[in-house]
Amino acid sequence: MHRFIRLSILLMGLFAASSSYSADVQLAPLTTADDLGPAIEQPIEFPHNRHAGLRNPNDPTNSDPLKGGMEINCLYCHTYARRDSVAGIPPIQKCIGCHQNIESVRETPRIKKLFEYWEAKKAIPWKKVHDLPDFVRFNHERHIKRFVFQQNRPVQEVCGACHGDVKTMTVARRQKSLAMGWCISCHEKDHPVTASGNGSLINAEGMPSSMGSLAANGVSIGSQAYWYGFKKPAANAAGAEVAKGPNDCSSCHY
Amino acid sequence: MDNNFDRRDFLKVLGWGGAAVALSGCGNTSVEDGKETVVSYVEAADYVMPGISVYFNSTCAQCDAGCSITGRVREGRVLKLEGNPDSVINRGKMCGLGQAGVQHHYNPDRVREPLLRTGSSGETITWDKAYALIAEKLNGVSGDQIDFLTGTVSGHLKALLGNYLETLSSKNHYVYEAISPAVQRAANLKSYGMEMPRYSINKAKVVLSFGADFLGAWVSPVHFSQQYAEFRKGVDGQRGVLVQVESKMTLTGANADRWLVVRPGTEGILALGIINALGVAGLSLPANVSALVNAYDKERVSKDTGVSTENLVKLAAMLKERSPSLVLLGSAAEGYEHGSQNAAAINLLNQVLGNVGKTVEASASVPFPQIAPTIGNTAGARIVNNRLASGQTKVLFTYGVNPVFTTPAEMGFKDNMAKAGFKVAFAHYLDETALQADLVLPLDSALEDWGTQVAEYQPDGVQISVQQPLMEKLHPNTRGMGDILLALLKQRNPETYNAFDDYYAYLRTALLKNKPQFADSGADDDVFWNGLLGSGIINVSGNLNKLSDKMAVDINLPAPVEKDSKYPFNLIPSVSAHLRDGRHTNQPWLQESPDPLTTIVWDSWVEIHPKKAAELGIVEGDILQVESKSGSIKAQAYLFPGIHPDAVSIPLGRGHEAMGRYAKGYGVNPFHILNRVFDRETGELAMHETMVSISKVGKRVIVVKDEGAAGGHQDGRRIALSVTSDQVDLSEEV
Amino acid sequence: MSVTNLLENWAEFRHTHPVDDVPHDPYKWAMSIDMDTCTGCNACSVACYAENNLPVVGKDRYEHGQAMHWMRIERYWPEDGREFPDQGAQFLPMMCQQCEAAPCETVCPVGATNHTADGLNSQAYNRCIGSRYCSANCPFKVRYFNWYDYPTTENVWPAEMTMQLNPDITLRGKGVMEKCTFCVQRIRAGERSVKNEGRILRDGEVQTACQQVCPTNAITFGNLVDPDSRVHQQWKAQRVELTVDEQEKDKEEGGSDLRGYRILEELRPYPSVMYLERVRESAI
Amino acid sequence: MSKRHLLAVFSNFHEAEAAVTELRNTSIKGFDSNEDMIVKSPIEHPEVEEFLGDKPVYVQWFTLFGALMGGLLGFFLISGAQANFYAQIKGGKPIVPFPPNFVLTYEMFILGGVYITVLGFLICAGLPAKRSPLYTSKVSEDQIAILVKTDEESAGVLKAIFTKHEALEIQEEAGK
Amino acid sequence: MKDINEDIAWAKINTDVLRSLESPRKLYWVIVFGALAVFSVAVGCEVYQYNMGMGVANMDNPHVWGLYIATFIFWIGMSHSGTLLSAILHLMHADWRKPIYRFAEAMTTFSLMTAGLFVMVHLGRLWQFYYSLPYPNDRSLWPNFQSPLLWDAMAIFTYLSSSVIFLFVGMIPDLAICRDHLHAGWRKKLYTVLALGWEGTDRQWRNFRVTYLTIACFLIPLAVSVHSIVASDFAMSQQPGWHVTSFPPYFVAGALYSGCAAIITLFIILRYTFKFEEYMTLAILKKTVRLTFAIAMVWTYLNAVEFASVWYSHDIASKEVLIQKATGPYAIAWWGMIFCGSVVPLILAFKRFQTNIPVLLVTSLLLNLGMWLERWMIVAPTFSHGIYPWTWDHDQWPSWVQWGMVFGSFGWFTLLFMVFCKVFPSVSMYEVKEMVYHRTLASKKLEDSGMQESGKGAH
Repeated sequence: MHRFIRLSILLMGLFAASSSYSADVQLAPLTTADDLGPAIEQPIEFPHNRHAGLRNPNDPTNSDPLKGGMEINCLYCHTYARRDSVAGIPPIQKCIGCHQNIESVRETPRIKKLFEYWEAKKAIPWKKVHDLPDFVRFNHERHIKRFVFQQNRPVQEVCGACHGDVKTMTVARRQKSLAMGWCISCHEKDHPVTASGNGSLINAEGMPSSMGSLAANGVSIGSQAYWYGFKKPAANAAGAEVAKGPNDCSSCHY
Repeated sequence: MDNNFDRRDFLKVLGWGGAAVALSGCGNTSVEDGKETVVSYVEAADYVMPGISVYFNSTCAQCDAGCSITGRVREGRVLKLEGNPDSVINRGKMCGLGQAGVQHHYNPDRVREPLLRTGSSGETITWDKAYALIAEKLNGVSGDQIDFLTGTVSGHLKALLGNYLETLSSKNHYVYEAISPAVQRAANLKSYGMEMPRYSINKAKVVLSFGADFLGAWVSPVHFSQQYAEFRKGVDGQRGVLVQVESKMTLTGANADRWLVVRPGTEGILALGIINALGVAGLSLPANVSALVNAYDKERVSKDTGVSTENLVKLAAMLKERSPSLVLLGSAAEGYEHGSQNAAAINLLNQVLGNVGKTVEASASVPFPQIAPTIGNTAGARIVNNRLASGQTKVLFTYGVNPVFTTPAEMGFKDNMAKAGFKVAFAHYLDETALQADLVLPLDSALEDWGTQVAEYQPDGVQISVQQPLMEKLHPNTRGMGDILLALLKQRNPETYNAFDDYYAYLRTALLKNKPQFADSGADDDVFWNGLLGSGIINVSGNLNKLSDKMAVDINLPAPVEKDSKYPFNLIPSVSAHLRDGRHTNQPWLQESPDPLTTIVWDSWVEIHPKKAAELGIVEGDILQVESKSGSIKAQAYLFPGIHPDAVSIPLGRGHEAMGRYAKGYGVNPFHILNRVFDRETGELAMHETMVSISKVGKRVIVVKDEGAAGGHQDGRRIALSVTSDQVDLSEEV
Repeated sequence: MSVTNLLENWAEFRHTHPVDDVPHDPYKWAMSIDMDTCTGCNACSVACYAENNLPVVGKDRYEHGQAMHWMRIERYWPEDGREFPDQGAQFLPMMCQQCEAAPCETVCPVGATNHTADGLNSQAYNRCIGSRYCSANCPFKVRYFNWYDYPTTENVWPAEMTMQLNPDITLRGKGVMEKCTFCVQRIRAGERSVKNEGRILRDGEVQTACQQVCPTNAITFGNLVDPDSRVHQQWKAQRVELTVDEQEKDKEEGGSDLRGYRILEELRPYPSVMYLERVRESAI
Repeated sequence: MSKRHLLAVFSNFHEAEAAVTELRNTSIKGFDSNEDMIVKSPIEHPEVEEFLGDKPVYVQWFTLFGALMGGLLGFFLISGAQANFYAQIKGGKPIVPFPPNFVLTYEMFILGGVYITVLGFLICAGLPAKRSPLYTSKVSEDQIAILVKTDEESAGVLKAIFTKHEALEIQEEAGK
Repeated sequence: MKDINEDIAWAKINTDVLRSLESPRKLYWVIVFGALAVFSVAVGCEVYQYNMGMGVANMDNPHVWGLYIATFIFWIGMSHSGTLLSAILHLMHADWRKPIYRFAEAMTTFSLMTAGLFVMVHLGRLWQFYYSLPYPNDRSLWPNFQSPLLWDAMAIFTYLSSSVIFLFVGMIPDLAICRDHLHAGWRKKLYTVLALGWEGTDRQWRNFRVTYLTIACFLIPLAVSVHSIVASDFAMSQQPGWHVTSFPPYFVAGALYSGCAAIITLFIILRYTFKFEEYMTLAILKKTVRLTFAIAMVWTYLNAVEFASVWYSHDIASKEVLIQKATGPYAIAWWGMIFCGSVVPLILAFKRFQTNIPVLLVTSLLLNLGMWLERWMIVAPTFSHGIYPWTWDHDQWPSWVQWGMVFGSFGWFTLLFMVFCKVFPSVSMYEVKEMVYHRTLASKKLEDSGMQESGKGAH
């Protein structure tokens, strides 16, 4: 009999301990891992690594694309991202703008295909890789403005926070979960309101991390509709003004 | 819009075809990969970004008021029409009818291919064939046998049409509008020296309107609504007072401080009675006027019109005291055999009150007569009908009109049309008239066509509104009316017109030719042109018409008619702000937009006064047969307190037998039971002169309306509150 | 879940709104509608259809009370028992009143409708499961439920008409509750663009579709906490306060000269729409 | 020491009672009447508790614990979730409102109480259990059985007592 | 008249009850297949509604709730009888409950499950139902705990799971009987597992008694809370006709009332189909009937209080809703409710009808109809005649889809219930034995001590 009672006290203790722990822990989003989305067949296998990849370390001046990337800024091609809610796909015009002067790859199958589209004046039917449901309104412009222009972070890191390490991919593939909880995990964190500097958006676990101290000499993000003290920009330990991302449902859903 | 990117190229480049529209936003709930396509542009202008709207100014073509609009364009599709704030006519505002212009454009029932009738069926033909056919049919027909029946036309389209008629050596351009203030124009010409003076509601302290629904469908409602708002906010710190006299409450009547119900047709008597009362109240009247109104003492007028003497006296006192005032005259007063007399009497009241020159001002007319509007009236259809009946017309072109639908059945337009050898309809829909045509040529919508418009009513100088495409053509085989006319002209006169590739080129050339009159003549052509497209309007000062103030006293008003025991009710065909004469009935927003006063949607109804209905044992939803001498229709009854007990009212615009899925089979068409009675002076159809009988037939139906079971009562709740003007001081408000 | 967070910010979590003095900052969207200039022309309602992808439900559906007009124009007759309505009718544009203490918000089982920091009663269509409790609890009955799948099975937008649809708005499928949002898509776009400039929206930079189209300017919309905004000035001039359930107008004895009021204020939902009474001439 | 199980079946409650009373009062080697004797019956006899002596029941402690834990967890889980559910204001009510949370806490209190009580019951009653060494289906019909465990050598004594009290049948099995 | 024949042999109890698991009358099969057919109507309706949208139910924009919510409340209410009989009467030592509480408890469980169906059927987006459940998810979202619907969900979940547990715990000794006395087969295996190795040892009985009592104690406040929470779905709002303080007790009384009425119905049906005449005796029926009558009067009183308080108040809107109920389009249903709920139960006051099975069957069905109408009259009229006059509707009548679903739910309930009665003993065998045992003891005692006294009294 006492055996049972001892066992049950143990069980109860365990239960109480685990439940109080779970009640107090900040629940992380369920999926944070880089869960690779499916490989998608595109009309042209655009080699992101060639365009955005790092230059050949052995020869930083090297511009031979076969030996390494060209470190083209993401925003060079996806130029809408900084002025527009959608990042968009560059018009073929843009591809041609460079490629008509690059004779070395002119005859490769991919470029030939590109010119076929161009000459036929036909749009290329790219498949969407990062396709949020239609009721989600993600705004590229605000994220680029805030993190690239106001906080002066590297473009590839900022874009990579959601799009993964595109510079290592050929055809882009989804790396991040893009589930709502995943978005929120970033919005719920305090980010510096004004900053210039480095620091990483992504911590070692691949999760967006809150920033450390940063010099407050950037541009203000402007007033945000905050409510109640704890949501308003506040000074963090290092004295930088920090604020969370918008947290209304209607920031993204309407 | 300072860009070097050609507007036309822009439209082609954008191409709406690629922009898929999600049909259910709440469908998938998780991230999807590779299911949707994103189509990049081949080329794109700098300012074109996916997801960002661009705005282009154009002109609303839903009615002839000439409102300038701004189209919101995204991914090559026009999404929404908004008002152009620079326009003096609508000042950035719009009406519901104008908003629905996009539904006209995207309408699934538009005609998409040229259609040729062969026997009882039609076939699709090419444009070349269609043009050739027209040339063939015109061959050997004298100019006198060719008739053009169009709606109101203005701008360069009118010029082109004039040129075409000239090459055909035809003078038979008849302009027809089923609902038009034509009697009034004639009366105005007599009284003020111009057909359409400028009315300044915002300068009047009292507006006395004889059935002019200036907030609904009269002349330029968006403009007048804005004036009305200013008038309500106060003229010299005093809130304007609106008195509406009519037999059936219009939207304007519903907004009046005092709505006076008048026996149908006695508006003129009331006007003279007011003049008399003004004289009694001490206003000095010219002797001839005095003589004219002498017989109209208040007791007699009250007896004839049904307006109480008390109201008559109060009204006269107010008009005398608060000056300037403005007397307006609308279709309710015009639509009788003695309509011109009514109009003259009402205009006389304005003159007696000294409003001419104060609130009735000289209007300007466009300095280029070839693009000045040719205003329609009902006489146009009448003449064409007679010509068709007598076989004088061999070839009939129709554009922007639907006479088979809008003329009284008694006139027999449909049958007469068959007598013409060849009928060409330039049409958006296969409406009742297009169905009778031998050749139907599909038109571009106003949102994909070029053009210019000059409105008849010009509030400030003259505004030439520019119409430009907001997007690429939706259907490849529709053509702009201008392009068609140009093609037809090229058949006749290739030397002159081959110089123009298309109507766009013609328009550009024509406007650039007059550049010195529009702008600094030194301006570069392209800069001028882009600026013009950017603003969407050209403002010219115009030629100021000369205002005259001749009091005409040769007014001879008949005594009110005695009730006909067979047809005891006056039929008032009411004009709704959204449906008008029914040309836009196929736009679902308009069908589902409740009638402001009855809140009925999607159907016609017969308005009858509750007291009368109780007498006759009629309740809401009873199907009533409304019978005139020339026919009968059946519609549901709606008990409406704002109507004279001796009148019933049926709205116009519904009852289509063709046209499209949203129009066909909804409601009835009261045009068809109108008696063939005309105004004695102008020959206009006397729309209100039809007498009808009503009888209950069939089963009761549920009236489809927005109003709930409470029937427009607040039931003691504090919902819509009202206050009298002596309790508030509007001048202190923001 | 964090209990730590809960305890740390306890006082914040216990604020009631709007009666505890926590003002909106920097936005509080509000409206005022002048019924003296409203003519009942329905332009606002059509503009709303155009802007917000409202389905035209057709005659049968309308008959069954399933219309989707977010903005409806109500027409009231005077109740003085006269034979003719000789003071005209009265028109009242009625749409979601964006109540500060909205009865609809508390009852949604999934929290699809919430009060936003800028004072809107937001509706997340994708979160809605269609319990319709919000509508049951709305005293104004301005919430509209998608009884059918208008975009697909009902085919309300035939092929070409889909091109008119506003891509900035989620297209609602069946089983979703919807309502006037004060054109939240315009507000959000405006807020975003000024954020880039580091400032807040000025009066008139964001207009609702109904306000934009209204031919008589009867509708004023703007930021209530911005002293330069017209809506603020109107509310102030009428001495209507957001957080009060009885306004000056009703407190004064014997005919006040104010005409601003909010509908069903006595239920204390604190609506964000002020109506101005219709005026009728006393001399006639 | 090898053990032996005996099961005596009685048709009558009084006979069983007498047998038990005698067993309790008799000192038998290798048989402890508190530990080694189990009475099986088709219905609940409150009297059994009396004649078997005071045996404690602990279920109510489970109940107390379960209810308290349920209530506490309920309140904190709910309040915690509300505070972290993007802290959305609803209807002007506080983000952590008491009345609804109390309702839910109340339900969780009961839920915890019921669940843990049943858990406690299963633990205390030793259920689910395997069949005991000796069983007769008569027990679930209308007869009362006494199961005893004793040393091999005392079995006879017990048998004698059972027989004396008119046991209908005595089953016997070697224990493990 | 004795509640039960005290001479009945325990073994016979076993055989009689176990026989019900084997060979019921033919009527049983008629009922089962009938129920299946009726339920399939609801399935058809739901499939149609799921595909087309809620519009096919013919609700409209002010009138967003209809028969689904009304019937939901009805079934929730129905469930309260089980608790009444098993928990409340258990605590009161009313041992006449023993032969009939098992099926009442099963009724609780199954009517809750039926009510649950209506929650689902009611949802506009059934496929997103999981949004309303509190569980950690990828969206980091929780449901809104402020919503009375969530309290409902929580209360019903608690009630359902507690009822199932209570039913199961109370059945363990009987399951052991089944295990011991049924011939081999899948059922025997099932019982073996479910009986958990119950042997009726003193330790088991001891803990069993405490547990059973404890759960019964929990169940009573729980049952009260469930229906008062359902009441707060309405009472928490500001709508006229709903915002009534007396709603929670009114709902609870109504719940017990409809539950009791349903017990009478099922009592009669079970008694016949499973040949339980000896256990479900007329004496017990009589007691149940009297209980029902008492509750009917409580309900009538509360109903009157509700009307009176509305009548006496200055809440115009509520008053209008009340007047509308009595005179408007719902008048027939409303007066029907008054008649069935307050007038019909007067029959139960007559002794000769208290054991008249045909009369009772009809009466109990009428009472249930009245209680269903009551729920409808709570839900619907407020929508038709709310605070805002513009939206008053004049023609809202549930479509055949709604009626079909309501109709079908009875099939679903009956099906579940009848299957249960066939698989599990619907009369508690061990408790009937206890009852017989205690009654025998008591009458013996009475004989011993009371012989003289009663003799004195009698003669």
